[in-house]
Amino acid sequence: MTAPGSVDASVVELPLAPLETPAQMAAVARLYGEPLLELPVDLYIPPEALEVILEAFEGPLDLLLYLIRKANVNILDIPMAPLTAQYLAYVEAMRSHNLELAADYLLMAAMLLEIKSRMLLPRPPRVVEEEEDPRAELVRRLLDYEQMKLAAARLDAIPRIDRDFEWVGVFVAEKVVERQPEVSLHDLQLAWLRIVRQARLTQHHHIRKDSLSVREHMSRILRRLQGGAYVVFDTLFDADEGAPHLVVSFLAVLELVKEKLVHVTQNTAFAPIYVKLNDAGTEHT
Amino acid sequence: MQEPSTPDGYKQVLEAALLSASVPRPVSLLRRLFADDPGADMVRRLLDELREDWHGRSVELVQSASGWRFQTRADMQVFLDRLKDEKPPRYSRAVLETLAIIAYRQPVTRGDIEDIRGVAVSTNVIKTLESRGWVDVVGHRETPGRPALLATTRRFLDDLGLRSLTELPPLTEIERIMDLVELQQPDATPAAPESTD
Amino acid sequence: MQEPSTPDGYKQVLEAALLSASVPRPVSLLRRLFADDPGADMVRRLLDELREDWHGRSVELVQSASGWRFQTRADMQVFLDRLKDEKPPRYSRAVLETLAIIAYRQPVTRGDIEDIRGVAVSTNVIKTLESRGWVDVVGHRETPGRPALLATTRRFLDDLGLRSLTELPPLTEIERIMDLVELQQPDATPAAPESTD
Repeated sequence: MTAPGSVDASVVELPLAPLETPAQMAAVARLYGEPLLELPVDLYIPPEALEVILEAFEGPLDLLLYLIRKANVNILDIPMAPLTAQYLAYVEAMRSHNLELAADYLLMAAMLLEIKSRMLLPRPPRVVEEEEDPRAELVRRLLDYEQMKLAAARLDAIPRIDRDFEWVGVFVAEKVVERQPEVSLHDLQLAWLRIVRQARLTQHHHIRKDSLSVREHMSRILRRLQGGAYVVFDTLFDADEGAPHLVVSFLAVLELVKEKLVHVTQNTAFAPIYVKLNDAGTEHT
Repeated sequence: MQEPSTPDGYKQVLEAALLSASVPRPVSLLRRLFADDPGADMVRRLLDELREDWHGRSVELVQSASGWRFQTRADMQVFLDRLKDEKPPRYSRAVLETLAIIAYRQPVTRGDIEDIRGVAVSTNVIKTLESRGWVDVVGHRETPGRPALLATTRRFLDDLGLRSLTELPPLTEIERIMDLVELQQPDATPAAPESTD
Repeated sequence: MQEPSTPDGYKQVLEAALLSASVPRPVSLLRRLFADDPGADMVRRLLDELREDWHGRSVELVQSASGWRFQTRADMQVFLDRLKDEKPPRYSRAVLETLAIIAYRQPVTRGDIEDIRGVAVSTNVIKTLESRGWVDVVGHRETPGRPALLATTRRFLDDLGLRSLTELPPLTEIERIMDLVELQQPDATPAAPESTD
């Protein structure tokens, strides 16, 4: 579509930026302690500075973008000849200083030369409309790369953990308690159910239906008697709990006596009645 | 942000530093937060104020030997525990049956339990229930060997939400259910998978 | 402590759960804090209120991909950095550009990244991103060599405080410009005087 008018562009005045150190690396490029702001026009680049240049650019696309943006030319209509010349000047400078040149840079040099030569070729008018601009692919890659380059900078600007903020995580005060199994009444019911059924199936063992409250009071009285001391009989009963409780408590004492678990003594008639554990004397043997 | 100039400004920085750490931070370290060291006494005073500010909140500022830290209030644990994945452990069938026998037939000896269950009861089963605080020894039966008499405790009632043992499901009721179950499926114990002892 | 009965009670429990977590917590998990599930909408409303309550404090409540969490306010970092022995890593342009390409173009192969950047991508660059937990392999492209397909992780979003990839900064409009390349008129390129025809 476009035929370059400047066949001799490589020798005419360059509309592009002079060969110089990128502004963004001005701060890092220091030569013998002096900030290196501009490369000499005669292209003498101290090897140390050249290394910095190489490091400052992320590759040939980055270098090309820099050259284009610096020259402030329209990226959609890149003047290929001066751009190629400038790019080659960089590459040549690198080579002449025996810097190991990444293959990517050389590949790009070849590509630029190829595009430039294609643009010099006259094309038959008929195919002009279908013919793509030889620079199109390069422009697409440059823009694609530039888009990601900008995205990377924005991504880096997003506040992120450790650099810009920290997560809050205070100590959890917890008693080191082992998690205990939970037991419901239902569990107990089912357990008993199994026991009874098992008993019926095996030995027809008759399980007595004890009065619960008597048994409960038996445990309660036994607990009261812990330690083996004599306890006054009356104190085993709490009148405030009502008559049924008194009766049950009394039954519990009788049951305990029957099972020889407690010993009941009374020195004389109407003297205080004492109750004590039957095993007090041998409690800890 | 510029260096703090007011007590509130200082406290805000201290708060951020303490909230973002789960380990205690000593005053000596916290002083380094500020370009102009306010001194140990000042930092301590600010921390005391901060502790007051947070008093009664969901997390509290506490001081220990190794420094200051925020920690969740103890009564938050019950809620935080719910976020833990682990399934609650379950007692084995042996433990549950032994517990049921002790609960319904107390006071009983280990021998009684074995008679009823028809199998030996391992010491571990009893120990499990004792260390849970649900069962203890309330006496000894005056028979050869003087076996310990086991009964359930107050804690057992509390943990199961009972006011007294009389609130246990009555045995007759259980047996009625059992009969129903047996009528339907002789082997069904639906909610209690058989687990080994 | 008994179950909360007021909004403030609920918020206190949520606050404790979030202040003590060093990871984001989703609403679905936070609902489990309460014996009676208040429902997702209610929890979200309480979280919004809590965020308001904390506005302007030293730490703030934020929502990212995996859920809600408290984090220190960005302007506190200058102070917190003073307590750190090592500074967080600064990433090279190679790492950042690779990350950007993976984030915006995922899933991509290493070859795709090299095509866009125009240079070889060193293994270290990928490894840096993988070990940070920001990038991982999500599959393989069915082409010769079956190259790994890379994508960003949920952790990447969390670490940057993003709820989803749609919250990434928008890309500079490039497709429109690309269209212009196709439609370009011969005389519509004022900045390039040597282009004729």
